[in-house]
Formats: sequence, C-alpha cells, structure tokens
Amino acid sequence: MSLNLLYFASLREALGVERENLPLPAEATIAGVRALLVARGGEWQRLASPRIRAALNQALAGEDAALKAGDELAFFPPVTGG
Amino acid sequence: MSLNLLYFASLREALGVERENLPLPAEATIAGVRALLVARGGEWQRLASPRIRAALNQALAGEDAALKAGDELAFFPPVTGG
Amino acid sequence: MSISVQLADFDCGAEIAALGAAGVGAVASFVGVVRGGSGAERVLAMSLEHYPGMTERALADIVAAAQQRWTLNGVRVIHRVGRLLAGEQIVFVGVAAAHRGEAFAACEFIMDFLKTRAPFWKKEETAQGAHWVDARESDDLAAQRWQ
Amino acid sequence: MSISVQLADFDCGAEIAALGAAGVGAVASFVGVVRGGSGAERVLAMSLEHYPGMTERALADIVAAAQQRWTLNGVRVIHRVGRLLAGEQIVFVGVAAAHRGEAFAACEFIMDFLKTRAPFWKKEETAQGAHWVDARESDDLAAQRWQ
Repeated sequence: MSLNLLYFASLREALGVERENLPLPAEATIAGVRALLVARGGEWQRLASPRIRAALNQALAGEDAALKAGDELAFFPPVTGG
Repeated sequence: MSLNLLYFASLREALGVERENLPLPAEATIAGVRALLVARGGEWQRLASPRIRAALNQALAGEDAALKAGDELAFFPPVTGG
Repeated sequence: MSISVQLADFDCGAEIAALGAAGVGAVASFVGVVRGGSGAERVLAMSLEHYPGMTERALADIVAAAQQRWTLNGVRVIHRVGRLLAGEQIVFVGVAAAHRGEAFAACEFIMDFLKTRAPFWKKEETAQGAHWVDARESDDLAAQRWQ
Repeated sequence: MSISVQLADFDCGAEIAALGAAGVGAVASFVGVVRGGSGAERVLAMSLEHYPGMTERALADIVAAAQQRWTLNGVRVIHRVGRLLAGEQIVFVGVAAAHRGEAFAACEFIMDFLKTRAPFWKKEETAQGAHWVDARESDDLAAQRWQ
C-alpha cells in the first residue's frame, strides 16, 4: 500500500535519491506528498518550489490529483531537452 | 543596337520562339517592347496580360524600365518552382 | 550562403551535417518532392525549366534578404532542373542558426520567396499528356505575409 | 507516427527520404546539435537524462496534437539520451505533408512542445565542471503562442 516516488536530474542529485517507496499518506494528493517530503528539511525543501513539477503515472498532474496505492509519482525540475 | 529577347515555359512553347534580337524600338521601355510584340497578333497577344512578367538583365522589372542596346529582356509566366 | 541549381540529386543528410558542423545548435530544413497523386491526375514525371543566370541571382537575393532579417550561421539552397520522376527530390533549403525560431522562420521565408520569385517552371507529365503547372495564389499570399 | 528515444546517432538523410517516400510533396525537418560555444563556457559534452516511459508518452501526445491540428502524412521524432559530444546530433523532428505551410508549422509546434513538455534534462560539461542547463523562458513563450 505504497507509492513509487521518482526524482530526476538536478533534484535527484541534490537529494541523493533516485527512487523510494512511500506509504500512502493520510492526505493522499500530490500536495500532501510534497508537504511530507518538504518536512524532511534540508535539500528536500527544494520540493516547496512550484518550479519542481510532478507527474502522476507518467503524465503531468496538478497538485490536487488524488493518489492510490501503486501509483508512480515523479518530481523533477523544468525540462530542458531538444 | 538591338535587344536580346528571351521567352520561357508555356509562353516560349506557345510562341514557338526561345530567343530573338529586336532592334531597340522608339519607345525604349518594357511597355514599348511589349506593345510591339502584341501587335504581331495571334499567340503574341499573350504578352498583353500582366500575368506575363518581364525581367531586365536578369532582374524583375517594371513596365517603365528604360532599355538600351545590348539589354537582355525576358518574358515569362508566373513562376512555379520549389 | 551556398546556392546550387543542378540536374543531379542531392543528399539531405550530408547537407544538414555540413550546416550543423559549426555546432550552432539549430538546423531547420525543407525538402520538396515530386508529388505522385493518383488516378488520371497521377504525375509520372515533371520537367523543370529555369532561366540560367537569373535563377542564381534571384536565389542569392532571397537568401541575402533572409540573412539581413535574422542572425543565421549558414544557408544552403539546392534546386534541381531537368526531368524528375514522381517521388524524386526537387528542392532543399537548410538554415543553421543559434536559435530554432530563427532557423525555422528563415527556412520558410526562403521557400516562400523561392516559390514566387525564382524563375523556375514546372511541366507535369500524366497519362493524359503534359501540362504546365499553374501558379497558386496561396504561394503569393505566403510570400506577402513577410512584408 | 514513429518516435524513438535512443542512445545511437541517427541519419537525417534516411529519415527525410522515408518521410518523402509517400510522394506527398513537402518535408520540413529540424535537427538540434550540441552547441560548442567558446572560451571558459565551451561545452565539451552534454549528458541527457530522461524519464523512461513518460518520455515516449509525452512525445506521442505532442505528435497526436499536431496531427489533430494539421493534415500530416508522416511524422518522425528521434531524441537521443546519454552522453553526447559537442557537435553531435541530439534531436530530429521531421514532418511530411501535402502543403509546406502545414509541414513547417507542425514541425515547429512539435519542437516547441518537446522543449517544454517532454521529460529530458541536459547537463553540460565545461572546463569549469558540469552543470544542469536552466530552462529558458523563451521556450515557454514559444509553446504558449500555439494556444
């Protein structure tokens, strides 16, 4: 009953974490997960910035998106491909 | 003391002429040459149409452009390259 | 700037590689191909007539106008003449620039003016016979929007 | 529509030939190259990270949006990942259509959204060290103008 979290690029490097499993929080939304992660302090406070985007199950998603067990939730900085 | 006239594409085919030398006319402008050619009648009347463009010494030119001996004057239909 | 009017086919990959070799970031390009079509209208081949001398000057003027309007690092124009079969390449325009917006705009600008200012004429061969291609008003409108 | 996210280099000439093979008339394409730059800022290499799975979906969504907006006969997108040296090709977008205006517009549309929506991140290596490339506001503005 957990979420699969992924971190990319400069965020991944700053956190020193590429992926982790997180138990589904009481506030089961992207905003809820973000608040939990920011509360870890230090580099995790980067997640407080709206510049760090979230993708739910591989599609860009808004902060209100509801989460369920098994979802893949990714956080990353603005994209710079092409 | 003459002009080098050139004809291209559908105009060339209709006239059955690719190039000719024409003595510099009294009205030594593109309009003057055009009037002389149209007066030949038959297919030459195609030259009365403003759709038939003129180029003087290999650059698009207006009807008032003054001509001098040795000039290269070309007439052709709208271009369709590319 | 490099402009060629030639009978021979060209290699888009080599042209794009040459434009990109300066490492400027963006290369936009356009390739025109002889349309096949279908039914009685099916085009078997196309003959391209041009006005030698004026063609090269007209193309050089168009490229110079693009270079004045945008900051470009390289421009390549190739236009074939003679008889081409359906599916064969007719024209290549490639533009290298630091910014992709400039590369795209300049490439389209050059094509729009090439279509309406450069002295080329197409004659299509179909099963019904050969006919000269009519100029299209849409091409004039495309060129006008840059003014 | 054909989309590839790959380590390997690609052959623009072969891609354009494949897009033009249907004989539809117009093929517009874009190639992005690793910028070299100069001085202390000189980029020696670039590493491209991406989000496997989401990348392909994001690109497919962008191409589908272009196909809904314009009448296109073929679309090809290739984006490389991994470590690339200055001057190497990063991205190819090619669009075949009956009309060149549609081919140009769709090609630029796909590039503008690829730049702002597809999950790729660039890290540049210079003599001063490596750093993540910042997103550019000009890319956001380029994508916004299509809305």
